[in-house]
Order: sequence, then structure tokens, then C-alpha cells
Amino acid sequence: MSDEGEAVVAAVAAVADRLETERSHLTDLDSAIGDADHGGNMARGWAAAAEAVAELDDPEPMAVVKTAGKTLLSEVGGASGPLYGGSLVFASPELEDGLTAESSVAFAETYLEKVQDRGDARVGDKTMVDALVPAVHTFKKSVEVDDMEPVAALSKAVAAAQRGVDFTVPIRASKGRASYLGWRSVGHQDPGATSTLYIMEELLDVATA
Amino acid sequence: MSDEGEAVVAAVAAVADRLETERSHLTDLDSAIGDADHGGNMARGWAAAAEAVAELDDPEPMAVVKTAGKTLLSEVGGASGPLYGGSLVFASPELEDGLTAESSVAFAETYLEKVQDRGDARVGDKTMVDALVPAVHTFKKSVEVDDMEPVAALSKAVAAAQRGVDFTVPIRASKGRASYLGWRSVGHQDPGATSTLYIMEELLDVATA
Amino acid sequence: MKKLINDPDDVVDEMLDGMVAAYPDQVRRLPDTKVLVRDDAPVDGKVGIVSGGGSGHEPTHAGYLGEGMLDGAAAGEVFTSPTADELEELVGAADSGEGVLMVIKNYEGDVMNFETAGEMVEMEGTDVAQVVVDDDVAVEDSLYTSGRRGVCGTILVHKAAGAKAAEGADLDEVQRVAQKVIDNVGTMGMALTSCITPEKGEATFDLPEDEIELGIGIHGEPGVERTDVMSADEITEELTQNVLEDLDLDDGQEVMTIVNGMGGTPQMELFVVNRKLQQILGDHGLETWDAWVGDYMTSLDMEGCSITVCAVDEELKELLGAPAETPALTVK
Amino acid sequence: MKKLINDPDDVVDEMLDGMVAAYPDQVRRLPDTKVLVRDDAPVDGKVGIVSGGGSGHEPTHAGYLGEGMLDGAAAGEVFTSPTADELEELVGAADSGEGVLMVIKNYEGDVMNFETAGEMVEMEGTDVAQVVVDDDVAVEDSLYTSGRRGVCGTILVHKAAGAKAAEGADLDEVQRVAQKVIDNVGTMGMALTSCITPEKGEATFDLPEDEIELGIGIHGEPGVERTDVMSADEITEELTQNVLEDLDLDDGQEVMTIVNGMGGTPQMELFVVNRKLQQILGDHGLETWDAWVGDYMTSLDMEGCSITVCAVDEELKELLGAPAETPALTVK
Ligand SMILES: Nc1ncnc2c1ncn2[C@@H]1O[C@H](COP(=O)(O)OP(=O)(O)O)[C@@H](O)[C@H]1O
Ligand SMILES: Nc1ncnc2c1ncn2[C@@H]1O[C@H](COP(=O)(O)OP(=O)(O)O)[C@@H](O)[C@H]1O
Ligand SMILES: [Mg+2]
Ligand SMILES: [Mg+2]
Ligand SMILES: [Mg+2]
Ligand SMILES: [Mg+2]
Repeated sequence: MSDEGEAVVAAVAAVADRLETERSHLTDLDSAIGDADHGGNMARGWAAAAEAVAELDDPEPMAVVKTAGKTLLSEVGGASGPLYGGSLVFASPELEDGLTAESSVAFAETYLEKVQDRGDARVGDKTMVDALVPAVHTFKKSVEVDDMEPVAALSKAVAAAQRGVDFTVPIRASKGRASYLGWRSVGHQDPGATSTLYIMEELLDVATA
Repeated sequence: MSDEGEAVVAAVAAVADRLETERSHLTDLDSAIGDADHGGNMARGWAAAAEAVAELDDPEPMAVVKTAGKTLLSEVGGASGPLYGGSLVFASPELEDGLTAESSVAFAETYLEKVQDRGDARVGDKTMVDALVPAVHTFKKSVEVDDMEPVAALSKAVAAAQRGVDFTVPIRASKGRASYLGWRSVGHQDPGATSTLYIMEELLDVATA
Repeated sequence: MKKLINDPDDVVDEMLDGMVAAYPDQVRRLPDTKVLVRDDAPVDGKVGIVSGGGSGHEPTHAGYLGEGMLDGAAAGEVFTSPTADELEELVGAADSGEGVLMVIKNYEGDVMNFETAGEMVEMEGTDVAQVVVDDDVAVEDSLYTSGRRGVCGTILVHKAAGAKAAEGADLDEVQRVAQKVIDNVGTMGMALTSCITPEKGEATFDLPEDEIELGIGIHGEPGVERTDVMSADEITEELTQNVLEDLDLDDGQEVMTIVNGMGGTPQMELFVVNRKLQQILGDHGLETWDAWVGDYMTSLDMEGCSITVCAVDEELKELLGAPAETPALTVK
Repeated sequence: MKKLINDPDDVVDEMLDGMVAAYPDQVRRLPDTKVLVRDDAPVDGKVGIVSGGGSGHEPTHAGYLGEGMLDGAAAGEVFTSPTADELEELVGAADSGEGVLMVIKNYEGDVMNFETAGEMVEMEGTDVAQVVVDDDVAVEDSLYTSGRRGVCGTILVHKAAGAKAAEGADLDEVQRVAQKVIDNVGTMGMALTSCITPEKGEATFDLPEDEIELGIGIHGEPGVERTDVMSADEITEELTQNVLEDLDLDDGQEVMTIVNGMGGTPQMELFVVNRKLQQILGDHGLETWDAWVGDYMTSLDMEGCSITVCAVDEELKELLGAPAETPALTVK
């Protein structure tokens, strides 16, 4: 097992743990403006993903990410299934040559692009996109402009995602189930943006370890 | 309108008022060991009876009682409809010659007999019979043995009915819906015995007025 | 209480009008009564089948009006037996001259009102027979109760008697098959929550979050026993065990089953119960000939279910499987 | 939470087994999936009709499997769209070579998963068409929402498309009539209480004793507006008014209606609503051709209802009135 592959497998496991811990919190967020299943969707999907990647014979980063994505696609359903799962699958080829600063940026950009292709959401629609856009932008700029190490850049990206999550609170939703609430969606934090943040926090945690 | 007839019409009206007042209390009693409708059944039935007897052209006691009974029969349903209504109808001929001590006793006895014919309940089954039997026995004895005035005898009968109601509390039901509860019926007061007491209290009230 | 109700005093009346508005080709209401009959009642040359009881058990009773089942159904106030004079009109409207079978669910209120009505119409020359359904195995039939209650098994009595009458059988024969179902059926129910009657506007009984009632009837009355909350499988075990003990069936016996919802329980849960029920029957060497799952006889918004098992032979299979076309039940 | 459930994680799986145990002659489960298909799928020479979505809406979807309606139905987790790979199996099992119509209820989750599946099976040579039902008039279709939701009107889409396919029509024709229903149907729902999902185990939203939610979907999501509690007649007015404004029908137009229960509301109340609905339609000069009352598309144990109105012409009347034989709906 490559070190890099091992790290990605560990990251998926860490994400699975974290989302199990946050399960009821995410479901509570989804109760307020959705249908009360986001915690279950994430916990179930990532637990299966962690199992699946643990069984890979040759866990190179690309294979691990692709397997995780495919598992999410077939385990989660809902809106978050194709968004998380499909985007991981389609962005995984960016890691073909391993984890570098460059490939990480490419991966992040493709991932965001795929989420937006599938879901057609823009910043300010009160979705996971609101956490992703600032995170990806910050990550790319930190690496490419500020010449930061990937781990330091990731740390900045996590802080940026947090801003994005906070930003979902005071705005009205235009995508996802929360959009049905119209103005009543204002004042609530988006569950998908929140789970995106948690996932990034775990990536950072594994990367710094 | 005869004085006697007038009194019986007034009694029916008083009973209707009283049962409307006790409506939720009777329903609460029936909730505990029955199906939560006795208050509604009584209030609805006696209100209709009061209306019906108020419209009688020649309200002699027998006609008033018969009309009240018929109205209960067609308005109440449930167990209490045929018991109260049918027994009033069948006992009403005892009042053919008006309200005397003698006819009142005969009426009371026939009424009890009809309740027992229809419902097949004995004392101790935790039904209205538990209020009726001591009341009728006391009434009859007071009039026939102690030579009391009917009103004084009725007053004694009401006190006796109260004993009967109290007696329903600590015993297990063998008739009516409460019987389904088996031992769990112990500790609850029977609704039908309670409404019987209220009716008798109103009769007394009108008789003493 | 928050309900789709205008005035509790009008709820039965408005419900009946709403039923007629839903099934104008199938049912009609007798003027100035709470009696619904199938549109073409009385059906020439056919024994009439009537049923009735308190409201709040929908689709029972009027939901079963139509070909192969009931000719008429009387609705009382919520959970209150219909009055004798309404039952008299009911029987009259169902009689084509071939006589009428009254299907009564055992309870003093129903029995007393039906019997009063039966005596009255008999005086006018109508042939009347009656059967009293008492399928609730939760209540012991003893001196100390008013006998076992009639609950969901009643639907099968309607079905078999209705099919027999549709074949053109006479009143005796129709009564015989109705009684045959009664002799072969058992039911037991349970509640997760109490129901709320329009009259009272709050729960009939308090049931804490960690307790359930076993052996409830269909009138929101408390059950025979209160126990700690159990899983769906455990509840199914408990109910089925009691029913099977009562029926005492031979190995290989064919049965028909009903998992009946009490009104407030989603179908998802009823199917979870049905899965376990069929496993248990298989373990007991019984063969399920047909399995129904749904809301057949309810208690307003109560959450919970009942399990009915009926032993069937060739005759009952033919009758229970015969065509029926009613608002609430269609058998092809 | 007290429910007839063993483990929330198993509830969908056990429900599906319980459904198969209830209707063994009508439906079967594809091994290792949450997909149920009609027993004889794929039906030779017939366009396949499939639907699916989250669980918790029973009898939707699998309750409508059978002659004249659906060939296959995929069940997701509770309120969660099925996954794309399950949908792929669903479409595959329904294809006899004549192609498959996917009936999708508008929501990003369903649309994205169905479309992914559709693209995959098309790559393997299956003809696939889709319609997206968006009958919920409560949600404005604007840039600021993900479009109108698909709710109870979907049942009528299944019915019309199923009938057309049963006639032997080709995929284009089947899709056309499905779309025709969509173009002519509107629905609006309301909740008296929140539902309780097995996952969360408590109410999805708090609804005080004196408030109701208008414009809810079928996923236990809060509604569009919260108002003070109203009478059944007022609620019926409000829902019907919104649907009629959206449909904007001509005087004398024939319509078909559904008063749909959300799962926890007793039928008594639904009939009270139907009574008022039919009065309002009459007042608007509309003619009711058919009126359904019952639990067609539910939200677990939620109390409340939705009202659906669909304008019908000769073609739709023929299709909606055509025979269907499914566990949850039989049209003779
Ligand atoms: N069109 C979309 N684009 C991006 N994200 C979306 C979109 N629709 C929904 N989401 C995200 O999905 C989250 C909800 O996921 P989840 O609850 O698992 O699925 P569902 O909405 O099907 O119940 C939302 O909080 C939001 O962040
Ligand atoms: N067989 C019987 N004989 C005498 N009284 C009875 C009998 N069955 C029931 N009752 C009386 O009827 C009362 C219940 O009346 P009610 O609630 O109006 O009717 P139901 O039991 O049909 O709901 C009981 O409290 C009891 O006093
Ligand atoms: Mg969700
Ligand atoms: Mg009662
Ligand atoms: Mg009653
Ligand atoms: Mg969901």
C-alpha cells in the first residue's frame, strides 16, 4: 500500500467516524428545512465507503476515491448521493498520478465543477456549493498564488468552508428541499454545506497527522 | 297542563341541563374504563328529550315519560340508549293514573326490572344497576314500610344511589365495556351509575321545589 | 385537538355526505337517517346483509357496501351503537322479500339496539336472522365480561355472507356461512397510542412513551394489559401467539390473515408486521392462503394494529375469494 | 418514538418482504435490491412503466404494481431517493424490448438519480423516456426554488400511462399521455402534525396545538406557510382555491379529484373534506367525473391531507377509468 493511498483510506475512515458522530446533528439541521434524513444518508453512505475502501487490494488515491464515490452512489440516494458520490467518481482521475499540490487543486476544482453540473446550484442557493466554492477558491489561491504547502492550504480552505457554512444561515434557499420553504428557510444552516465542512475537517486532520 | 305533567316536563328539562353540565365529567369517567362517549350520549339524548316533551300538547306524566324514553331510544344508541330509553318507555304505563306514592314505587320497580331484562346485569357488575338497586329498594321501603312522603323517600333514595355509585369504584366490572378491562376496571367509578345518580338528584330537586 | 373537523356534533353527518359524494354510483343515504345502502338496494331475489355500529371505524361499515358484501350499513355517533329506529330503517331498506341477515359485533350496546330493531321489523313480516361476531381473543368469554368483542374478523363475516347471498342462497344458508366464519376466526389488537374522539378532543387514555396496550378493542377503550414497549417482531409474536392458542389449528391448516391498521399507523409498519406474521405461521406449519394488509377496521387516529387469523376450507376459500366490489374492498 | 418497527435500519427491507408476503402472486423482489416488480415483468410487447422514490409514502410506490399501472417500483430509504444503480436494475427489469417510461417526481434527488440510471441503461440499448411530475401548486416554480414538487397527482400519471401501455401503445404515446396528465393536474397539501421518521425518531418539525402547515410536500418537510388552526371547511377552501387558481379551468370542465390522507388522518376526516371539496367544485361550475378518497401517497404517520384536481377530457377519462389491478388500487 502506498503511503498516499493509506492516507486516503484513513481519511475515508475518519470521515465515516465523524459523520456517524454528527449523524443526529445533521439530521436535526435537515429537519428544520428539509426532510430529516441527511445525517442517516451521510453516516450510512460513508460507513459503507470506509468498508469498501478498506478491502481494496491496491489502494492508490485514485482507486480509493473512486471506490468511495461509487459506494456513495449506490448507498446514499437522495440529492446528496449523486452529488457527493458522482462528483468523487468523476474527479478521481485527477489523482491518477498521486497526491501533489497540483493534483489536489485539480481534484478540488473538478469536484466542484461536477457538483455544479449535476445539481445546477450556484453560490448563494444555500447548498453544499456555498461551502465548496470558498474552500476551493481559497485552496487554489493558497497553493498557486501564495505557494503554500498543501496541508497549510487545506487548513485555510477549511476555515473558508466554515465561512461558507455560516453564510448559508442568513440566506434564502433556491435549491434543494429547503427552497420549498421560501423565506422560511432564512435563519437555518444548510445540512449539506455542513457535512461538506466536516469532511474537509477530517481530511485536514488526517493530513496533519 | 296538569301540575304533575308540568313537574315531569320540568324534571326532564332539569335533567337535560344537569347532564350538559356533567358532560365532560361523564366522558372522563367513560374514558377511564369505556369509550369516552357517555357524556355526549347523555347530553345529546336528554337535550332532545327535553325538546320533545316541551312540545307535547297534553303532557300527562305517562306521556311525558314515554316521549322522553322514545327520544332517548332514537337519539342515544350505545348501551345507555336502550337501557335508559327502553326502560322509561316500558315503565311509563305505571304512571297512567298520575304520580302517587304507589305509582312512583311501581314505576321505579318496573324501570329497574326493564333495565335488568335488557342488560342482564346484576348488582356488583359495576353498572347503572348498582345505583338503581339501592335507590329503588330504599324508595320502596321508605314509602311502603316507613310510610314516608314520596319526596322524603326520594331524598333517601338519592342518598342510596350515591352509595351505589361509590360502590362501583372498588369493584371489578362484569358488564359493559369496562368488563373488557378485567381487574384494571377496579378503582374507577362507573359512568352509567353516575348519570343515574345525577338524574335522580334532579328529580329530587324538582320535587322539592 | 387539531383535526379535519368542523363541529364535532356534525362530523358523522358530514362524513356520510362526503362518502356519498365520493361514491355516488355505489351508495346512497336514506333521507333523514345515518343509514347508507348500496345504490340498488334492496336487490331483487337476494337475501340482504346489513351491519352497523358506531362511527370512527372507517372504512367499516359503509365502505363495504356493494356487490358481494353489504346491502346496508348504519352509522351511530362516534363509537356509539346506532339507535334502534335507525336500524329498523336499515333492515327495511335491505329487504327484498328474501329476508335480512344482521351482522352484529358483540357488545351489549349493539346487540340491544339490533335486537330491538329486529323484533320491530319482524312484527311487520320481515324475515330476520342475526349473527354475533366475537372474534377478539383478548377478552375471556366468561361470566365476568360481557363476552368477547367483535372486531376485525367481522370483515370476513361480511365477505363470506355477502358472497353466499350473491349466489342466491337463502337466509338460513347465509346465516350458516356467517357463523362458520365466526367459529373459525380470531383477532387480537394492540395500541401504541390512544385515539382522540371528536367528543372528548383529547386522548381517551394516557399511554406513556414507553408503554403499549395489548388487547384493545376498537373503541378507544384501554386494553387488557399494559406492558413495556416492544419491537414489532415481539408484538407480532404476542398477538399471533394468543390468536393461535385460541384457534388451536391442525398442522397444515390453510388460513387467511389480516394485518389491520388502527387508523394512525402507516402502511410501512403494517408490512413489517405482516412479514413476521407470515414467518410465525410458517413456523407453526400453517399455510397462508391469502394475506390482507391495510386499514379495515380502525379506531379513528389510533396507532397500532390487530392481527386476524381465519382457518379456511374449500367453502370459505370460495366465498372469501369470490368477487366483491365495494368502495373499500374489491376482489376481482 | 413508539412504532411497529424493529430496527430503523431494517424498516424498508422488512417492509418490502412484508409486501411480498402479502401479495406473493402480484409482486416479487429483485434479489439484493429494494426493487419490486410485478410478478410477470417484463410484460411481452408492452412498454414498461416504472416509478420510485423514498419510502414512507406507502402505498406509493409498490402498491401500484400490476396490470394497468406500474411494472416496477424502486424503494429508497425513508424519504431518500433510490440510488442510481437500483434504478438501473429497475429499468432493466421492466424492459421487454418496447422501452421504459420513468415517472419521476420532481426533486433534485430523484431527478439526478433517475437520470444517471437512464443514461446508463440507454448505453446498453434500452429505450428510455421520462416524465417529471410537478403537481404541487404550493411551491412557486421560479428561479428561487428547485421547481414544483411531484406529489399525489403522480398516481394519476401512473394510472393513465399504465392504461395506455396496457393498450399496446408505443413509448412516445405512453409518454404523451403521462405528460398530458401532468399538464392538467394540481395538488396542494397541509399538515396538522409532523411525521416521525424512523431515523430521527421524533417529529421532523414542531407544530403547536393551535397551528397548521399549509403547502407541505410528502417528505415531512415543513410547509410553505404556517397558520392558525382552521376548520375542515376552511382548510378545504384554502387548498382547493389554490389548486383551482393554478389550473384556471373553464366553466363546465369535468374533473377528477383525490382527497389524499397523509397517513395518520382517519378516513372519517377525509370524507368530511371530500364533502366540502365537491360543494366548492359545484359552486365553481365544475363537474366531478370521479372522486377518490383515501391514503394514496402518504408521509408516514403525518396527520393532514392533500387535495388533487385533474381536468379530464374523453381520452383521460378512458385511461383513468380503465381497468387496473394492483394491491392498492383496483379499477374494474
Ligand atoms: N441542486 C443541488 N445542488 C447542490 N446541493 C444540493 C442540491 N440539492 C440539495 N443539495 C444539498 O443536499 C443537501 C440535502 O441532502 P440530503 O438530505 O441527503 O438529500 P435530500 O434533500 O434528497 O433529502 C442539502 O442540504 C444541500 O446542501
Ligand atoms: N349490560 C348492562 N347492563 C346495565 N348497564 C350497562 C350494561 N352495559 C353497559 N351499561 C351501563 O352503560 C354505561 C355506558 O354507557 P355508554 O357509554 O353511553 O354506552 P357504551 O358502553 O355503548 O359506550 C356503563 O357505565 C354502564 O353503567
Ligand atoms: Mg434530506
Ligand atoms: Mg361509552
Ligand atoms: Mg359507546
Ligand atoms: Mg431525503
